[in-house]
Amino acid sequence: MTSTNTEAESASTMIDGVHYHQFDIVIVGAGGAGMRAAIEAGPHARTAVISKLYPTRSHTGAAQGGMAAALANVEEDNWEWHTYDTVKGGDYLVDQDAAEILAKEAIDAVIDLENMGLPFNRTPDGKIDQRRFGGHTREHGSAAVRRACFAADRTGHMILQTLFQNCVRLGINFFNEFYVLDLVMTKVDGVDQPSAVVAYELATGELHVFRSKAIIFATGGYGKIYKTTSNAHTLTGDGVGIIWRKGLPLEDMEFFQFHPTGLAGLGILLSEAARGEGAILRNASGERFMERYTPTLKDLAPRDIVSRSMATEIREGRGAGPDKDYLYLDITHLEPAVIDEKLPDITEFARTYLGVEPYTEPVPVLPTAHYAMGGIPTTNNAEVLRNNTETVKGLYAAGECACVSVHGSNRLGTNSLLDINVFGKRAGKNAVEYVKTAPFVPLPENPTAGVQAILDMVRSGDGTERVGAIRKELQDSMDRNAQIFRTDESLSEVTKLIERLRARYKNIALQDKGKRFNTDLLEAIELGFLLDLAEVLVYSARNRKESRGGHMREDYPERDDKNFLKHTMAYLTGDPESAEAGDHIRLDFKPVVITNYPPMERKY
Amino acid sequence: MSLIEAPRSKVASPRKKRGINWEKWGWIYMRFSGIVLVVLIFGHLFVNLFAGRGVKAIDFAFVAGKLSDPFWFWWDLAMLWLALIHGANGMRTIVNDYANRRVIRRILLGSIAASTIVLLTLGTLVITTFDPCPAGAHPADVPSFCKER
Amino acid sequence: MPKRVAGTLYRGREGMWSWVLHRITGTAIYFFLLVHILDTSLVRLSPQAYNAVIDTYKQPIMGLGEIALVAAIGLHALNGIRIILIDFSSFGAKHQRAMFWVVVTLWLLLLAGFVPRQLMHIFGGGA
Amino acid sequence: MSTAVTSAAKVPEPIATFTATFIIRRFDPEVDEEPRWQDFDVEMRATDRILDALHKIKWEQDGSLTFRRSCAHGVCGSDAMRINGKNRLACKTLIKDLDISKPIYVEAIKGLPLEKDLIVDMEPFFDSFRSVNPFLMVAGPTKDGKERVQSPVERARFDDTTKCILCAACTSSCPVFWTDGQYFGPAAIVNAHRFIFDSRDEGAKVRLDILNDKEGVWRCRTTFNCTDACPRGIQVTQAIAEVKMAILRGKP
Ligand SMILES: Cc1cc2nc3c(=O)[nH]c(=O)nc-3n(C[C@H](O)[C@H](O)[C@H](O)COP(=O)(O)OP(=O)(O)OC[C@H]3O[C@@H](n4cnc5c(N)ncnc54)[C@H](O)[C@@H]3O)c2cc1C
Ligand code: HEM
Ligand code: SF4
Ligand code: F3S
Ligand code: FES
Repeated sequence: MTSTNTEAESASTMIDGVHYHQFDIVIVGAGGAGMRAAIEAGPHARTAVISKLYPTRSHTGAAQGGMAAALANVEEDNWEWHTYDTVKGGDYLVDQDAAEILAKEAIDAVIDLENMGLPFNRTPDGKIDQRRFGGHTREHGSAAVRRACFAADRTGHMILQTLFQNCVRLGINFFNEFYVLDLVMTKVDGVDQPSAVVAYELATGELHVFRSKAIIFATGGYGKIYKTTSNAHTLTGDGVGIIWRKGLPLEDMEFFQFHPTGLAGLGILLSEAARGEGAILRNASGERFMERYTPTLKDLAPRDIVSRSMATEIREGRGAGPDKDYLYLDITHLEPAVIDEKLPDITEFARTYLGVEPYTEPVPVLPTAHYAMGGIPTTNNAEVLRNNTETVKGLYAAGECACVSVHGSNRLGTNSLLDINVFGKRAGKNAVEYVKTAPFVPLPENPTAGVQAILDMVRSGDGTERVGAIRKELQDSMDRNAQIFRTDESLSEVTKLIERLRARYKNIALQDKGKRFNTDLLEAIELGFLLDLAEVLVYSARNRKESRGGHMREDYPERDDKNFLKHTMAYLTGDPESAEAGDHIRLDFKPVVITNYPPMERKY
Repeated sequence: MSLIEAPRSKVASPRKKRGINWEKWGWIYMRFSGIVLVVLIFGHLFVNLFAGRGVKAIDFAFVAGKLSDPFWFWWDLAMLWLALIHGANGMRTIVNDYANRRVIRRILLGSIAASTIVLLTLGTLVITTFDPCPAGAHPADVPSFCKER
Repeated sequence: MPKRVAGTLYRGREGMWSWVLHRITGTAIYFFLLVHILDTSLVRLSPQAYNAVIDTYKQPIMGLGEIALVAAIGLHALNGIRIILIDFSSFGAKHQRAMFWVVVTLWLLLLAGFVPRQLMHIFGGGA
Repeated sequence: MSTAVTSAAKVPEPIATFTATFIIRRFDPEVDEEPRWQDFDVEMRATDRILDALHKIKWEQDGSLTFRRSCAHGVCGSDAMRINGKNRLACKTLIKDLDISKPIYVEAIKGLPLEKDLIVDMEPFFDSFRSVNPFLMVAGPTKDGKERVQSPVERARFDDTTKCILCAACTSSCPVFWTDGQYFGPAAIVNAHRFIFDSRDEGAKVRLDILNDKEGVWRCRTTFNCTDACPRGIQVTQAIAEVKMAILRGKP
C-alpha cells in the first residue's frame, strides 16, 4: 500500500478483521482515466485511488500511436472536422453531442498534458508535432489530416508516466495491488445508492471497505475474453463486471474493436502510427490490397474496415506464409532514421518477438482484439446511468470501461487516449462538485457479504477443474466465433459453451491456499468476470441483426438504420446460472443522439 | 511482515543537510589524486623496482640519497599524502557499503581515520626531519656524500 | 535473526567484474601502503633497522610479492583511468566494455615488461 | 516490388517443441523459513518467452507459483526478475536466446524485501523515485493557454530517459544498492535526469541538490549492471554520469 497522506491513513479502522476507510472520492483504477480524475479530485476532496496494479503498470502505458486533437499545428484542422470523423468512424452509432465535447475539449486536454510535462515530439518551430491516423480527415473525408499528437510510439507510456508524476506531486493516496471486487449499494428511499467499494488486498488477503460519497470506476477494458489480443493479462473487465452484477446496464457490448496490425500469432500491437508514417499493408503477392477496399484513405481507413479487408484477403487465399494465414505490414521503404525517431518501440517488438528486421523485411501481422467500445453507460458528465434516463447518484465511470458513447460502433485510433483524458477529467470535476453537498450513504449491515460469497465460492472449491483450462476454452471459442465475422450460429455456439463453462467453473480447484499474494485466487475471480462479460457480449451481438462498425454479421451484412440505429442496453435480471442467457439477460435500447450529422453511407 | 530481512539497513543516517559534502569532494578527490598518483607511483616503482638493480639496490643509502634531493623529497611527500588519503577514503566507502552494524562501522571508520592521521604525521615527520647522515652510523650504511661533509 | 536473501551469483559483465577487481586491488594496496609507510619510517630510526627490514624485501618470496603488488597497482591504476574516462566523457561510457579489455591488454604488457626484469633482479646474480 | 516482398519474407519453420527445465526460487512466507529451489519441466517452443513458461507452470502444474505480470510485451515493468543470474523482464526474454541444454534459473530481483516467490516489495523502490521530485517543476501554466515551446533538439536531449517503465531491473542489479539499499539507485536518478535536462523544467537546482547527497549519485561506482539490465535500452550509467557533471557545473 502506498499512502502518501498519513492523515488519511489514520482515518482507517479495523472491525472483525476488515479494514474500514473513509474518503470523499474513491477512484477505482489507476490507468489514464483514473489518474486524470485523481488530478482533478485530489486537491479539492479527500481522494483515494485503488488499483489492482501499481499505477504505472496500467495498460494505458501500452498505447503507442497518439492522442487526437485538432491543434492545427502542422496543417489546417478544426474540432468540427474531428467531430465528424469520430461520428462517421463510429458508423453513426456515436452520440454526437458527446463526440462534440470530445473533439472540442481535446485541445485543452493535450495542452494540459503538455503543461504537466508530457514530452511530445516537436515541430521544427517547437510546437507539438502531429501525425496522420486512420479515419482522421480534413474537410469531412477529403484527405487524411495530421491530427494525432504523439511522443514517438510510446504516447500512452508518456501519458501514464506524466499523470503518475503529477499524482506524486499532489500526494494522491494510492492503494496499490488492491483488487476491488464489489460495489456496495444501500437502499435509500427505495433507490439503491452506492456507499462503498470492497477491495481485497493482494499482499495480505485482507478485505478493505472504502466508504465514500462518490465512486469513480476507471478499470479499463476486458480484452482477455479473447485469446489473440493486444490487451494485458490483467484486463479482465472486473469493473464492468461488478457494475453488471449490480443489475446496472451495460451499453453496446457487442462492439469490440479488432486492430488490424497485431504481430501474427501473438497479438502484440504494432501501432497504426506505422501506417500514419507511411507503412503499407500487403498480401502474399505484395499487393497493396487496401487500394481496392478504400481508394481514398487506403491503409488509413478506420480499423473495422481494414481488419475486415484483411480477414477477407486471408479467406480468399491471398494470405502469406505456409498456411496463408497472415499478411504483411511493410515499412521497408521508410528511412531507418525516421523509423528510429518515430517508431522505435514497435520495430523492436518485431525484432524481439518475431525475429524480423523491419528495416528490410515486411512484418507478419494479423488483426487482434483491441478495444471495448461498449461498457458502463454514462452521461456526458461521466455519471453512470441506471437506465436510459436516470443516473446513479455519486457513481461515475470513465475510460475504456465506460461507454459515453463517443466511439459508437468503432473507435477511431487516438480517440481513446483522448477519451480517458477528457472524460477522466470530467469525472473528477463532477465528483468534486457532487461531494461538496452530498452526504455519505450509510453502509448496509454487512458490506463485505458479497465479496465473502465470491471468496468462499472460489476458495471452497476442491474440485478438479483448472482456471487456466476454462479460460483457455472461453478465449479460443471467442476468437473462433465472436471475432471479426459473426453469425447467429457462431455466436450461439459461444453461449452454449459459456453455459458449460459456468458449470465447470463451480468445480474449480485452487492450489494456492494461502492468504498472501494469492494470485491463484484472483485469477479465479477474474475468470468469473470474463465469463459474465463474454456472455453479455455474445448475447448482445446475437440480437444486433445488422452489420455496423466493429460488428460484422455475415448473416446480416448490411447496416440497418431503420431497426438498429440505437444503443443496446443489457441488464442482468436473474441468476446467471440459469441455462438460457435470455433467462437472466434483458436487452433494451437507447436512442442515439444525432445533432449535425444524419447517418450516411460510410465510404472512404 | 516477511521472514526475509529487508535489505534497507537501519544504519545509514537519515538524509540530513550537509556542512561539507564529503561524498562529492571525496569523489572529485579520488579522480584528481588518481591521475596524479599514476605518475607518482609508476615513477616511484620504476626507480625503485625496475631501474638498475631493482629492489636489491634499496637500502638506507639509496633512500637517504633520494630524500636529500629536493625533487624526490617533494615527490615522496606528495605521494604519501595523496595515496594515503586516496586509500583511506576508498576504504571509508567500502566500510560504509558493507559494515551494516553501527558499532562495527564506527570502529572501522574510526580506525581508518586514526591510522591515517598517525601515518600521515609519522610519514611527514620522517620525510621532513630526515637526516641522511645520522651521527654514529656506520659509514657503509650512509650515502657516499656523507663523507664529504 | 531473519535470513538474508541469497540467490545465485549475479552474472554481471565487464563493468561489474572490473569494479570487483578495483575494490579488491584498492584494498590490497591500502594495506600494503600502511605497512610500507611504517617500514620506510625506520629510516628515521637508524640505518641498521631500515636495512634489516628492507633486506627481507629482497627475499625471493617477497620478490614474488612485489610482482603481485605491481600487478595490483597496475590494474587498479589502469582501471582507475578507465573509470575517470567514463566519468568525464560520453566516449568513455559508450566504450567502457572495450576499454576494459584495453586495460587488461595494457596490464599484461606492463607485467610482460616488469615480471622478467623482476625475476632477473631476484633470482639473477648480483647482491 | 511484389517479388521482393515475398522473397524477403520470413517463412516460419514448423513449430518444434522441446522440454526445458526451470529451476525456480520459491518462497512462501506462510510456510517457508527460507527460500528453496524447485524444478519444473515445461514443454516449450523456441519463440516462447520466460513469461509463457511461468504461465504454463502456474496454469498447468502449480497454481501457487506467484509472480507479477501484466502487458506481456515489455512496456509495463511488472515482471523484472533474475533469469540465469541476470535481471531481465520475463516477457522480453525468449527461450531461443537461452541455452536450454542447461536448466534455466529464475529468481526474484535482489536488494528488495522478498515477499513471495518472484514478488518483492516495491515500496522502497518507489520511495526513492518519489524523493527526486519526479515531475515537471514550473511556476505555473503558460500564459497564452498553449503549449510550452521546445525545439526538437531540446526534446531530444532527454529522450532516452523518458523511456523508463520503473521496472526496477536496474536498481536491483546494482551492487551498491544491494549493500544496504540506502542508495537512491539508478532508476530514481534516471527519472531525475529526465527532468533535469528538460528545457521546460525550472527545478533542476532542487533535484541536483537532492542527488548531491550521501546516498545520491556519488555512490554510483560505474559498474554498468544497470545499463546491461535495462529492458528499455536506456544508457543508465551515462545518464548518471551526466547528472554528476551537472552537479559539478551547478546547472544542467
Ligand atoms: C496496445 C494498445 C495500444 C493502444 N494505442 C492507443 C493509441 O495509440 N491511441 C489511443 O487513443 N488509444 C490507444 N489504445 C487504447 C487506450 O490505450 C486504452 O483504451 C486506454 O488507455 C484505457 O485507459 P483506462 O484508464 O480506461 O484503463 P487502463 O489504463 O487499462 O487502467 C485500468 C486500471 O484499472 C485498474 N483495475 C482494473 N480492475 C480493477 C479492480 N478490480 N480493482 C482495482 N483496480 C482495477 C487497473 O489496475 C488499472 O490501473 C491502445 C490500447 C492498447 C491495448
Ligand atoms: C595508481 C594510481 C591510482 C589511480 C589512477 C586510482 C584511481 C582510483 C579511482 C578513480 C577510484 C574511484 C573508483 C570509483 O569511484 O569507482 C579509486 C578507488 C580506490 N582506490 Fe585508487 N587509484 C590509484 C592508486 C591507489 C592506491 C595507491 C591505493 C591504496 C592506497 C588505492 C586505493 C583505492 C581504494 C581502496 C579505492 C576504493 C575502491 C572502491 O570504492 O570500490 N588506489 N582509485
Ligand atoms: S531505467 Fe530501465 S531498468 Fe531502470 S527502472 Fe527504468 S526501464 Fe527499468
Ligand atoms: S549498477 Fe549501480 S554502480 Fe552505478 S552504473 Fe549502475 S548505478
Ligand atoms: S509483463 Fe509488462 S513488462 Fe513484462
